[in-house]
Amino acid sequence: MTLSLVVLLPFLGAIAAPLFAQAGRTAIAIASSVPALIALAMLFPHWTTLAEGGVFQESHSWLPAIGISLSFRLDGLSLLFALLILVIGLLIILYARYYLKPYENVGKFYALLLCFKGAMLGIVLSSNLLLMLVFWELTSLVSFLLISFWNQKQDARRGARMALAVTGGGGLALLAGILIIGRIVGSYELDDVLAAADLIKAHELYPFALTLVLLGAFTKSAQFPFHFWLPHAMQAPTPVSAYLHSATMVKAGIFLMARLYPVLAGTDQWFFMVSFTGMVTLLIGAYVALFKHDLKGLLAHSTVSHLGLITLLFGMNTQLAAVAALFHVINHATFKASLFMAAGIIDHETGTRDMRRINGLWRFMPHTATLAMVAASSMAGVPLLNGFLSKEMFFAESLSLNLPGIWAYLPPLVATVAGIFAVAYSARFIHDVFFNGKPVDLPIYPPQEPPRYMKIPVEILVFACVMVGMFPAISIGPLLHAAAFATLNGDVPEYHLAILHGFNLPLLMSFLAFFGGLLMYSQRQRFFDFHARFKEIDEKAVFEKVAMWLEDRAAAITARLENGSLQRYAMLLVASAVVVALSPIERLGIFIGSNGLSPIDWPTLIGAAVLVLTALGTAALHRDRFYALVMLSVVGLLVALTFARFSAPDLAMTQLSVEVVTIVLLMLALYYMPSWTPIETSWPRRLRDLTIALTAGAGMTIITLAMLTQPFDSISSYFIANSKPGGGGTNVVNVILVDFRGFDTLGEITVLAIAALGIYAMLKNTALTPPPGDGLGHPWTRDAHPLMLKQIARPMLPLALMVSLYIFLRGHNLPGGGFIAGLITAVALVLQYIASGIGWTEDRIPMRYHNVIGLGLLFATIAGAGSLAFGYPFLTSAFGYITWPVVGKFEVASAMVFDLGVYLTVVGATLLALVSIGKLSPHSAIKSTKGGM
Amino acid sequence: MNHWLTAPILIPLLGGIIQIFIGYAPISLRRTLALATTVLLLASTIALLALANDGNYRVYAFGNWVPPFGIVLVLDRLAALMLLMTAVLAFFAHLYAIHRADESSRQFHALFLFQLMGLNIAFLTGDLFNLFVAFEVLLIASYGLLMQGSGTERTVPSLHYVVLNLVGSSLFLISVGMIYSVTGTLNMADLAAKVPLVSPEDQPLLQAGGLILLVVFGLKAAILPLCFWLPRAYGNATAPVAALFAVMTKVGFYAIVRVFTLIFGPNAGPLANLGLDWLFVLALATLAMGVIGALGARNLRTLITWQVIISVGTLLAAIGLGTEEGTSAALFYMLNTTWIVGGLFLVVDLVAGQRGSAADRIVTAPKMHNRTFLSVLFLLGAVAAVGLPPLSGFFAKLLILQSATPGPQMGWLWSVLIGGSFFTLIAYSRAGSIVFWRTVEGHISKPAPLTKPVTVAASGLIGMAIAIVLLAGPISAYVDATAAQLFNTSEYLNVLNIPVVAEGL
Amino acid sequence: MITTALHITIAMVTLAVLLNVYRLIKGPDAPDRILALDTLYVNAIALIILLGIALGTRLYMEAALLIAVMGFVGTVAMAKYLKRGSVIE
Amino acid sequence: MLARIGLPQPFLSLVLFLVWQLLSDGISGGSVVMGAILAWALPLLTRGFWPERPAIVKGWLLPLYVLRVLLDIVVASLAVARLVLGTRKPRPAFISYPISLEHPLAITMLASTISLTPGTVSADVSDDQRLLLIHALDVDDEQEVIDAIRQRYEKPLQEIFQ
Amino acid sequence: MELAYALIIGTLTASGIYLVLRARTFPVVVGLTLLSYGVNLFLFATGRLATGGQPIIGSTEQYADPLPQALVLTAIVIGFAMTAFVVVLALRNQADNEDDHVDGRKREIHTDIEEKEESGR
Amino acid sequence: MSPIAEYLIAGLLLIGGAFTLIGAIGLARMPDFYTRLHAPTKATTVGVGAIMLASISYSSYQGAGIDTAELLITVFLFMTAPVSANILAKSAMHLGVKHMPETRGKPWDQ
Ligand code: NA
Ligand code: NA
Repeated sequence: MTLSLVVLLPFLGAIAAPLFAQAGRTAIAIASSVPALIALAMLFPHWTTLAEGGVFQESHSWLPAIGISLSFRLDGLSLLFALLILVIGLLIILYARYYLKPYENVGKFYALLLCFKGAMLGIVLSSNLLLMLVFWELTSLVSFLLISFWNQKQDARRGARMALAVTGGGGLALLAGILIIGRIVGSYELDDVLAAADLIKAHELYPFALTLVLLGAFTKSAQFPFHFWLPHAMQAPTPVSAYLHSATMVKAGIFLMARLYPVLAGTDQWFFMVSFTGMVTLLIGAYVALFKHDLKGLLAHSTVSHLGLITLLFGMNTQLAAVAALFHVINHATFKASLFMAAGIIDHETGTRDMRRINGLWRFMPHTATLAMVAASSMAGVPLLNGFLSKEMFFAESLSLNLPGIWAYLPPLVATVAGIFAVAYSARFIHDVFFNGKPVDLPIYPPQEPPRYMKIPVEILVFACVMVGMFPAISIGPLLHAAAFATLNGDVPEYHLAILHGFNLPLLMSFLAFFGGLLMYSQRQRFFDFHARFKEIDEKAVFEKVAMWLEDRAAAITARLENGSLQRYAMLLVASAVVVALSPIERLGIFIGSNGLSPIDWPTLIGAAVLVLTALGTAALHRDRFYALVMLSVVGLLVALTFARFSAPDLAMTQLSVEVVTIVLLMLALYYMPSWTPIETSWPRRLRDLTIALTAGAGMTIITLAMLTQPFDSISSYFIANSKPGGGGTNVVNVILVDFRGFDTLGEITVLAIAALGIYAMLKNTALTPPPGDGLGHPWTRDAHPLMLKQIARPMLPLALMVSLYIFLRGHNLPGGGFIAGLITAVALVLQYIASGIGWTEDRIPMRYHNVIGLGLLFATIAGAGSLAFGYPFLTSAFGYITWPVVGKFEVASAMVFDLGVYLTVVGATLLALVSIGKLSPHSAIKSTKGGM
Repeated sequence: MNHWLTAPILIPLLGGIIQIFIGYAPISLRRTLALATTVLLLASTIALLALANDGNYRVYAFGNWVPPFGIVLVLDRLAALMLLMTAVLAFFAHLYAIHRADESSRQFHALFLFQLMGLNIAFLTGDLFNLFVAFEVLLIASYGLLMQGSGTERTVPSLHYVVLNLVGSSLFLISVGMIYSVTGTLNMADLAAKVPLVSPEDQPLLQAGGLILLVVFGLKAAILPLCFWLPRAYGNATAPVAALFAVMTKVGFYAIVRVFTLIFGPNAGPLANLGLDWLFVLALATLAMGVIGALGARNLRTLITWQVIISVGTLLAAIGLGTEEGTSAALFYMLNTTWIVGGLFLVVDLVAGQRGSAADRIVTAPKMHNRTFLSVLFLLGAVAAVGLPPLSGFFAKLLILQSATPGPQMGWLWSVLIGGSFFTLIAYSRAGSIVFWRTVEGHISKPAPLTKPVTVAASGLIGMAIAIVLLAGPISAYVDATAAQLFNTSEYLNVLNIPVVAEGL
Repeated sequence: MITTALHITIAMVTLAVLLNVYRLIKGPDAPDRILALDTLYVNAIALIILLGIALGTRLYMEAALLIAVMGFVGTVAMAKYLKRGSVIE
Repeated sequence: MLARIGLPQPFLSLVLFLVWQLLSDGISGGSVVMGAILAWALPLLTRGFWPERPAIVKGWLLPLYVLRVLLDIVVASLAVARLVLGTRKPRPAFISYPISLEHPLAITMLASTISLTPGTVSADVSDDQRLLLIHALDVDDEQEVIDAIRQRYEKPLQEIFQ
Repeated sequence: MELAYALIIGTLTASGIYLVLRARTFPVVVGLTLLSYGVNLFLFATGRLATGGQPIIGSTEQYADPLPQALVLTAIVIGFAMTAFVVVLALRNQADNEDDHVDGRKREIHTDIEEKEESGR
Repeated sequence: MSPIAEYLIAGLLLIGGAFTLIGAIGLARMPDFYTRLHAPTKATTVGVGAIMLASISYSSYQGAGIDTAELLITVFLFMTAPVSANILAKSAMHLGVKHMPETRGKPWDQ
């Protein structure tokens, strides 16, 4: 419980802290300190056990399916990092209290800071690799928000985005690496992974796992070539920089290398990848730091360099080097945090960070200057300060690397050169800021010492630098030992922490570095001139450019593919279907099944020929739209005849009615459209379309031929056998529609109803101007309703209603039914509209079509639900026979009510759709007062 | 027979019918009744999920006809999951709609409810042709919903959507015809029983039918190269409609899972795992396309529409692995992505309402009034969508990554999925930081107010990212059981043996 | 004998259909095409009746009735379109 | 009078009753009852579509007229057949026929009759319903056609429609 | 018989698809109609071809497969609803873009004209 | 079935077929739209009428009782054919469809 609480507390604090924002900066700072104080209090009792190499574990199961558990582990290594996080975190909170302006969003600041702290603690305390990754990515996210705290500044936004891209992206690589390790080990628990170290290193996936994990570590720790994000993250408020870039965020990558050191290190691959990367980073960071005029920029690049140093140490693959690395982690955290804070104070008090303007501050703020100079000296590796000790160890290790031949000189050489640069930039930090003449044009003049309490964190840290530097064994010895013990899995080498190890080669290197650095600084102008010859690369601008380029490329590719052309999309769809069906059809070939072909009679043949001819004609002559419609009508008629020819009277009737309504519909639309279709597609494109169309047609022909000649057996015999006894009707098709598959029909009429409603809604506020004539120079005529048509149309209505009823009633037993009856009624009414106009007709129709549709659906649903009352499923039909005097015996079936629903829906939907279009016409200005709509 | 199985269909149907009748009633009445319907639906789907969780198949035979002759509904874990997911999404989308979106036409609520009816039929039906009908119901309603709202910009995308789906419907019928012409049946269980026994001469027909069916479902799911209609169609729909449509591609996904595990699944004899190898490759390509689209997006809405395509690619890639683990992971991911994408559509709409003429374009604009609230919602949604910890998307992606077994497939899946996450991360961070942070002084004078319904709706859906994490254990157990049930197809065949009601009350 | 007469009649009507199609394609004006279509409808009625006689069933009678109704409405709508543009106004 | 008991269009009702018998499978008790119900209900239902008073006065004369027309159709069809199959060119004419009928339905019936009887087609009715445009297929003398129509068809119609 | 029938379906499919791939709404709608005719005939034929086998109990000895007939009936109705919708959508397109191009080309065409006018001046 | 009935039915069928064909020939052969308009409106109507009669006789001789749906169809055709002709002629006049130069009189303006 303890460990999970340590991790949880900062998050709880993050929720609570903003509540104190109203009470002022002091209140919220105090509130924000509580989690860390509690955590320290909780960890302290375990110190003795941990110092002896003990380990605390705590585990709660979470998602076993994923392999993720809430496992935490406290050992020397995690303790070391946890202390850095907590202690420096506390100092930062205190520091930020004075750094932030009262009008700034302190609630958000402290909440984010606490979130970040929690995430960092999560990383170092997790004992499950996936859980660690969760916190790892969380630090990326929160740092994104922290870096962009001043998000009105473009540089802050860009710096934050870049940091997120690099570290978040690295986290994704780490995820893959962890997944591979998990797959090799079969568990993500750290204990299991540590125990399986040999297995992992021997596994064929080890190179992948190593590379991916290192990608994660290097990006987070700003190793070359991913180092560029770090200096730009300096856009953050200084407390953030001080925290993230000294003790926490960037150290997460180092922590990862330490944590997995027993598992991944010790191989040649590790050696080359890690040490080489560290070496390059060390040099580049040190070199660039010297030339930065921005105070924080100098510190940032120096951070990069020191991170490279630590990485190089880990890469050396020796236990002593690893100890040195851990030692430097501590030392760097202390002197760098204090330097950042000092830089923040200077920034705060002068209003600038440009070292070309900041000069001679010694006279204005001697106290701060003293602190900064001590910390900078530690950074330079001056004896009696902690930086010197770990640097000595580093020099020693660089000498002890047994590289073959001339390569053996490389590590010490690199170390010395880097040392020279480090001394030079440290010297610059001291001399250029606190001495070097008078300030130039400071925004705030004269600078003053900061508030008393703002300096306390710096004092504490500088005090730590001195203490460790002078009494290393007492001050830091046990903690370092515990950390080394945990990192090396108990295999700690002999080492001594002392101020001096005598006059040896490493000391010589230190002297070389020290005086070389001072010399270099004194000759700085030459170096600056030399450096000025190279164009400085602004990584942020490059990154931004690359991102923009990517986005532009992506947009261009998208625009090319998603070009808004229906022709393209439809072609892709049809072509896809053709392509997938190609191979089975090819396998099929022209296949005549075992039933063989049956003979054809002449009328059918001629009918087929006419059908083929008119279908092709419709396509070939489609540019003359009216002509195409006439052709289409013939096709529709012949399709109906085909249904009749092959024993489907119901289908023939349905097809006929639907076809006429469709033609009317198309003509209603054609009124508002051009009569001719222009040729717009180039001939190769038309050829392509033709090829696709013909291929599809050929495919369908082959498939149909094979299908029709193959024997087959279906479930239909059941329908034929049960239609009359079970469904009460002799028209099997109708019984299927209203009974066996009544649910399909319910869906079908719903579709019809929705279509009509949608059409109505779509046309509600549409204004369309029809062309004045038919496109061939004929203006439309005046008289809309010729006499003969009007006179003949009227008696047709009652007649058609009667026929509808007839068709409806017989549908259950003979061809017909609600759908066809509905269409007849609808067509009869449409005829009234055509013959006499909308206004005239609607005044005579008693009901809104919406309600007719609603009634239709309601009837169908109620008919279906009736059976529920009797314990039968929805749509179970019931029927019986009634005998009345005179009338005789007749059938009553619940399916009839269902069919009535179908009838009403069809009538309502068809008319609503057609009349909605008709009402677009400017001539229908005489709108009805009631009825219809 | 448990009549509750029909509830997810009959509730929206009756609610929709009522809406037809009361089209001219005061809008408050229409809203109340419509929302009540959706709430009722949500309740019924929760009940059904509880029911399905025992792992048994429940069958409802319409008209009391024994399968395979009548149409049956089959409730299993997968169906229940789809129902609940849809109902939750629908509830929030509907809640959002009653703010203002439903004022554009009197048919809005009817269309919305019929849309739900169609979706629910699709999830429940055990009949291939009835699946077609369900598709048509949900499509026609979606056509109507797409055209809701004022302005002319949505006409062309809708036209494309409709025409493509009409061609798709034709293809569906062709494939159903091919399958029926060989097997002589339409019931899915019956098909599963008959497909393995098909004679060699008939196999090409069946294979062609199955593959064309895959194209049809691929169109609904918006898989490459059939995905290009989606961004503009969704991008121009009103926000609640776009949010609801987050589930539309999942219908295609569902149909693929159902049909291509049950009928053309591992036990389909010579046609086993039909099209699976195609599916995997195309899914990864879809995913990549989605990422490219998201990266190139010039406004937030477009970004989210490409996120829909990314989701589709991810889902189908996991299905394309053809393993139980992959399917389970996909289902987990589906919950996350559906709700989050739906929520993001709503959030983006709220953002657009506060930025004046800049709307949702990724450009500098005046500062929003409710910037903090909206940016937090967007951040949460983006994190969940990209798949970063600690929100649901991360665990979903983790499951998918883990479900691959070492080999080239794993290499491809991991590279594309992880690489895709990286680039979407860039896209979201850039879009979000510009829209929320790159502001000019002053506010626009009349921002769209953040009323309670829209706030609750948007935060509710985005909040699912947290809810899923909190419930990750039970959810993961449920989807595991669902995948296991799916892959044990022989159990499904028992659907054919259920007795009908012998005697009524 | 009826069978022979039936076959001859079917042949004659089929031939009539072909002639209708000829006029439909030939045109030259839109009214010609509608006229051809109208005639085609009427001939289709004849064909359906003949089919019923040939098959010995009366199940297609309603289909024939429907062709008559639908053919008329179709013709009227088309002719009105040519003249007036808007079919329903 | 009939209108008061719900038969606004008695002639229509009669026709409907007969049509139902035609449609039904032979005449039976059921078909008579149903036919009666429909003959009563449908005209009521569609009452709005018949704003004018009943047009046909002497309905009993109608069958006679129909019979005459049928006969004419059969006889004259042969003439058209000859023309169609022969080689002689037709001699067509547009003829304006002055109508003396007043009721629109009567005019419609006359125009229909003209169209059904071979050799003539009613091409148009003038807006004031005074003139009928007839296209004749093969005529020597337009006046002859006009007189024939007047005698054979318009006179009887005038009687029916008084 | 089967060959003729198969050719009918092939022709309808090919004509329909060719028209669906055109650039104007009207031919596309006509194409969809043709395509659905082809599809309906195909679906109908899955029950194989029968002469004089109307599935009306008692009317004949051998019944044609009634199930595809019922399916086609449903398909026809749904197809009708869809056609109606797409026709109206085409009208909306015409109204909104003053053009019946499937991609709603109004603006492009207008700017073309404007550009020409400007260069003419 | 009695031979007379057979002759009658066969005769009706042949007459019907012949008139239908003649109507179609007229439609194909006649020189202008207005003359073509004559052929189908009557010849075809008569032809179909005859076939209907044949069908009625045939089915009643088959002993199925008198079923008269055909009569309804015929009546319907007779009612509608003139209207179709009328409205077609009107549209032709409106479009100024060419007529034979020999035609006396003039079509009306529409
Ligand atoms: Na300086
Ligand atoms: Na036009």
